[in-house]
Amino acid sequence: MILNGTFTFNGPRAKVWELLQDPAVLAKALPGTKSLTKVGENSYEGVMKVSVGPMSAAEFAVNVELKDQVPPERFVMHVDGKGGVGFTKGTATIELLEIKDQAGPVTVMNYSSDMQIGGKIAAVGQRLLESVGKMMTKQALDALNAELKARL
Amino acid sequence: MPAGARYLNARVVRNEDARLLTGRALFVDDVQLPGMLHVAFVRSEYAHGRITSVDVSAARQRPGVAAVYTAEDLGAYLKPGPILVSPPPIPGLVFHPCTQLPLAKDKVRHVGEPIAMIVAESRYVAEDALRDVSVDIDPIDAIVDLEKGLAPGAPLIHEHLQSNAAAHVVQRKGDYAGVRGSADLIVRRRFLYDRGVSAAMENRAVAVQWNARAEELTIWDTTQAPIPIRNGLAQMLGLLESQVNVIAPFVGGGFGPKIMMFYPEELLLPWAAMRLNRSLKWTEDRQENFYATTQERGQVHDAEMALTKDGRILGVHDVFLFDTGAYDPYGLTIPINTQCTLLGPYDIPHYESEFTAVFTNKTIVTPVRGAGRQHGVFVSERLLDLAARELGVDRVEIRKRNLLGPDRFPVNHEIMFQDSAPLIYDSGDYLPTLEQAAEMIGYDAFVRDEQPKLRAAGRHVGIGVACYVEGTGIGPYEGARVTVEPSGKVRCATGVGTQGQGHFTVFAQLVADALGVDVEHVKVVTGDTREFHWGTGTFASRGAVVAGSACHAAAMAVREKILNLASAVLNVPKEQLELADGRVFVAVEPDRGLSLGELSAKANPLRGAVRPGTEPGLESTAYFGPDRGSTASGVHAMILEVDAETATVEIKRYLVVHDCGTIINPMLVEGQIHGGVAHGIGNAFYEQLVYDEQGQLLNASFMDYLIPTATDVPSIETAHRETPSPYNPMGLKGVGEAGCIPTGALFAQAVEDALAGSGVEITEIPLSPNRLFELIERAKEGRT
Amino acid sequence: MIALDVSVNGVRYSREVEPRLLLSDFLRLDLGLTGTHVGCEHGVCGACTVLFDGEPVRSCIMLAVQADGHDLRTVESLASPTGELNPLQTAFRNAHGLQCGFCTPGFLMTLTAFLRDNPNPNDVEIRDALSANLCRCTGYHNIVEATKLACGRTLP
Amino acid sequence: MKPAAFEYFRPRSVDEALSLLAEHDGDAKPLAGGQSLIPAMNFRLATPSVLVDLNGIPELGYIKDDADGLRIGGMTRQRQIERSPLISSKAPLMAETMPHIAHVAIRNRGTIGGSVAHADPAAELPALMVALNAELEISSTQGKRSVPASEFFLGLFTTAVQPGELLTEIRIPLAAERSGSAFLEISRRHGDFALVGVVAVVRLDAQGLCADARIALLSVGDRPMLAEQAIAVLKGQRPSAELIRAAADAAAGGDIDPSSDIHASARYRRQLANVLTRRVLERAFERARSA
Repeated sequence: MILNGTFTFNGPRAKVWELLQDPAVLAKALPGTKSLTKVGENSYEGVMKVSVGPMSAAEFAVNVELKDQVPPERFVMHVDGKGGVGFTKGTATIELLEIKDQAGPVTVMNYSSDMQIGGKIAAVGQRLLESVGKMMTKQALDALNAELKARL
Repeated sequence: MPAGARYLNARVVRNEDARLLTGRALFVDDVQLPGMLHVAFVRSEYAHGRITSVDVSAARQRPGVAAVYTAEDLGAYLKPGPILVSPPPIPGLVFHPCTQLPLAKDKVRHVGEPIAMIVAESRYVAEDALRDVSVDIDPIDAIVDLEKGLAPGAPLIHEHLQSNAAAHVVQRKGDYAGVRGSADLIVRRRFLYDRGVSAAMENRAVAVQWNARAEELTIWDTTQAPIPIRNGLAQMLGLLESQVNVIAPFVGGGFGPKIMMFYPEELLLPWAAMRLNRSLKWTEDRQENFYATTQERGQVHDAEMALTKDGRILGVHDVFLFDTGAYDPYGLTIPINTQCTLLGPYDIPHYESEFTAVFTNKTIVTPVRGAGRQHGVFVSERLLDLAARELGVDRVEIRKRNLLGPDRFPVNHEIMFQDSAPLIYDSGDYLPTLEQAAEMIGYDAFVRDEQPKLRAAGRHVGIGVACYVEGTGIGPYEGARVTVEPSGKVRCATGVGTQGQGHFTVFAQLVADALGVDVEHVKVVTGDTREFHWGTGTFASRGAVVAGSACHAAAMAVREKILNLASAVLNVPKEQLELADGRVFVAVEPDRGLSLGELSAKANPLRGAVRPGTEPGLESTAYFGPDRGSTASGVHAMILEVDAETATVEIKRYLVVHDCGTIINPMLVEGQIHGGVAHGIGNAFYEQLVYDEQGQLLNASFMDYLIPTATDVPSIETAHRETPSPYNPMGLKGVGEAGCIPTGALFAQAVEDALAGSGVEITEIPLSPNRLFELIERAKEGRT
Repeated sequence: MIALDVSVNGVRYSREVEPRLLLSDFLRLDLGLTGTHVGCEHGVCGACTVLFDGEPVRSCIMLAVQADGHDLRTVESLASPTGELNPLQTAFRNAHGLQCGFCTPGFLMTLTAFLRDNPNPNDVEIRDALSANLCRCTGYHNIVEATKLACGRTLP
Repeated sequence: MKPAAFEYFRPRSVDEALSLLAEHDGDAKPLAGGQSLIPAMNFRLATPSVLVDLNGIPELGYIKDDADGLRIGGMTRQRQIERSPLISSKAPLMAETMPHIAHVAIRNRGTIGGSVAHADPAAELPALMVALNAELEISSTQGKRSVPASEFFLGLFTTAVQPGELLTEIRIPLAAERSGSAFLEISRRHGDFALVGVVAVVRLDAQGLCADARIALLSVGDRPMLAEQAIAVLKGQRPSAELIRAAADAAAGGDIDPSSDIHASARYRRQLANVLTRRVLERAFERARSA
């Protein structure tokens, strides 16, 4: 599943970068995260529970690794998740661009992710997968934006 | 058939229906035995990968779980399954046999491959325990696309091989390269045909009872071929064949994937039942069916046809890839069918066909109704349509110009068929069949008058006519035992199981006619190795032809015994006797005779001796083995309308003119055709297994894999023609697969015709509204 | 375990079942009424269709406990006690409306309710009603014919 | 395909059901018709620990009318609505839509409240609620509140119904004079989830101008989509072929956010949305004119 998009944060790029490197923030922002622990310099382990309507069984043990970091411009996130209803594996590339607005600096994020989904969710969840992907992305970005506002 | 046969070619209602209509018929999942345990399988979530660990300890601890087995636990029983059908002796043929272990050991090669077996007190608990098993797999890039699979450096599915090629075969007739240069027109295209599932309404099931006292194993199995399963299992389990009974009771649809596959579940349940000394049952659920039951239809053809300017075919050249899935237990039956069926009813003097079978990380491929034949028909019919358009010749006319005439039979095509015999058409009468179909659909008037009016009104209505020839009724042989019992009722036992074809009726018709009894008084027993254990099974449109001929032969032998004995009892030369209404009597003196029941009692005397050279009872066993298959043929025609805005399609009319030689029961023949057409419509427009790049199947349910319903399949008009086969005494030919063979080609032709002028060209099956929309859009872009 | 008191084909049964037991499994395993078949267990194929208080439902997507206090009819109820086929069953036989017969019980139960509510349906209505059930053998043609036959129309 | 184990309750009243839901605080899942939930449980995609079965609550199954419109109990079966003479006379659009929902055997169990609260973006009833401007009554142990359909659907399978709450009543306003409505969908097979569906209600004023319109689309976003731009195109204008085309273009453009799946690309869905919106509006205006 490929999801690409753009999102605008109302804040400077350095702040946005800082947020994206903070496991506590990521734990809040990634939908359904029950725990996320830093286990290496750029790697995290945790548990995510993805609940979509009645589909309540999707709990995944996840590994997240941040790579190819060029602060504060871009990084690549590798995600590897495994659970009772299947697995997910893939990467998301995140690029940040600062634009000076009259009201102050805004940060434009370009993201492109390619997630491989396997097992039962791939087999019977097709009709909804892209919508779920979009929904989770939106939830994550809204949460990050809210966190940014709180910090500014 | 003796004079006065009243059941041959009669619309006899079925003997088996009463049981099926009242819920009394036994299917495998209905088997319930005391203390029975239930089985579920841990299956791979990955299409390709190395198994690094399998931990079943938690599952073993779960209350209600009786046993958990992995590959490690199978010991010497862990062996790759058998090769089911050896490739025919074609010069230069390369074939790499690779079959599956019952439980994956080091590597998984498709999603759904079984890794561990759980035995528990109920299927509910067994499924609970699936979640307890932890499997670690190190994924390897999956081979999904056939061409990528053959590219240098592609990951190897079977690492002992040099590439992912499973086989390579070239078959030739004449000299295509030599004739190509003299052609006025060469049409060349790439054609695609994608995968589907057989989707029998009944999933597979295996129930096993091990009787330790009698040392006897009874297996109820949803198989199309119980005898080979019995023989194979006996050998693998170290038992005598006579210690193993395999029963295929009522089977809820076969369509190919229930042939003698020696599926992992078929191998493992008997083994575990003996080990645990418990009765076991596994019933596949629908989701498992999408991974664990074999599939078919993925092929890519690069084909060309060379023609003269008046539309005569000089030759065809076809190079294709065949997706065999993760293993190739069924040999090369499918692609060889494709090669042989491409020739159709046409005179194609020069033909060269080359294929490569490719291993992929998808479910194993074995024949599914049609078994590669539709691909050949798709390629040749589409090439003819394209040629007709290029040459400005009518589509029916170009076919007429190329049909083999009735004086050409037997036609030797000089290539090898799937049954290891040369491809020879035994008989056929193609032109009248085509003319009848064109006449029934009103082809000329539609094209001349109606279609222009509809087009002027902005409607996109198209017509299609497609031909095919189908090799059916192959050997090796089948047998039957016919017995007249003292009640006067007749029992007919044969080895070929039934999956809905009507064996209990058509075999009864043949026996009833031979013996002059009522068809309801003939009780047919099939698919039970305790009753009959010589033969192979129900596949390749061979049941009626081969087993039917054996039933007929056995019944005729019993007839002979009846006449001999009655002649002695009545003291009348047997030439003067007749059989009718369950009696044997003097033809000119009908009151003088006796019932077959009475005669049967006399044939089994309580006093006196059985004379030398005779046998007790009115019973005979006979076998029939044809030298080669008989060739059925037919023409399908349809009219459909495309809503070009929404890319949806409505079938307006569909008709079939079919020639399967002598017809035993037209009602049942029509039923086979209707079902085949519906399956073909499914393949053409609804059914497609969608795999992603990593070999994940994205539509493993009936929500997303679309079997056509009653609103998607039209009423189907049928007409019969009968050109008897010289290869069996009654002139029979097979019909089980015919309905689905030309449907894709026909659908493509009619859709293209409906959209004529738009630039849409259909070279792939299945279509869908979404795909058709893309093709329409692409054609628009191409025009601007 | 939960107590369950249900009438099936006119016979009352009292059983204790696990809440998760599917109604289809209850009929087949607990009551031995194996005429109700299971083809998909996600409510699409219709093979498991039974009448629940007279109306067709998919028994594979209902819990057995939900049948408590209700009246069920299965395919086993259609023929007479002496095994004589009812007019719908007879029509299926005469029109060759079944082949492997696995889906047939579901079709019969769907049609039993349909023809009761609509004794003279046209072809479109018949096909609409039948579209709730999947059949892989017949191509539906003869099921449509059987339905017409059952409502007194003659075969072509 | 057997469900995982769960604890099961069968309350006999709404109050009892609400108390059970409150007691199990988020772990309990209400079971209405079960025609989506139980398949998901059979696949073990849904593994609720507690099920509160609403099927033993007779007080939730009713269709009534009063001066403001129709009141339908949350547990009213879809089939009952389809067959109700009251519905055919007072809410013909509902009667027209019901047969498109799956099949009879599913509608015999499926409930209106279950489908609306499930909020599958491809389902017919949520879009119908939006087009009809229904009011949805939500109950909890704290009392009742009413939410208009346009604010009820919050996202994919997400509604204003919070854990512990139940959708207890659906209120459908009476159809206005000189109004017309229509429903159309395209699905792969009869009874399947639609690739795209469109439901529209339009009202003409005395001069024959479009006084009001509500168009909702299904299967083209994360929820039933109200086609606001298309509605704006229509309002105050005289319905004509060109106007309808413009509205359809608007609906298929900015009003929707379709996803791609194995059955239909987002692009194809936009095409269908356009064609169906046009056809639905033609039909609805035609009906309004002859009303």
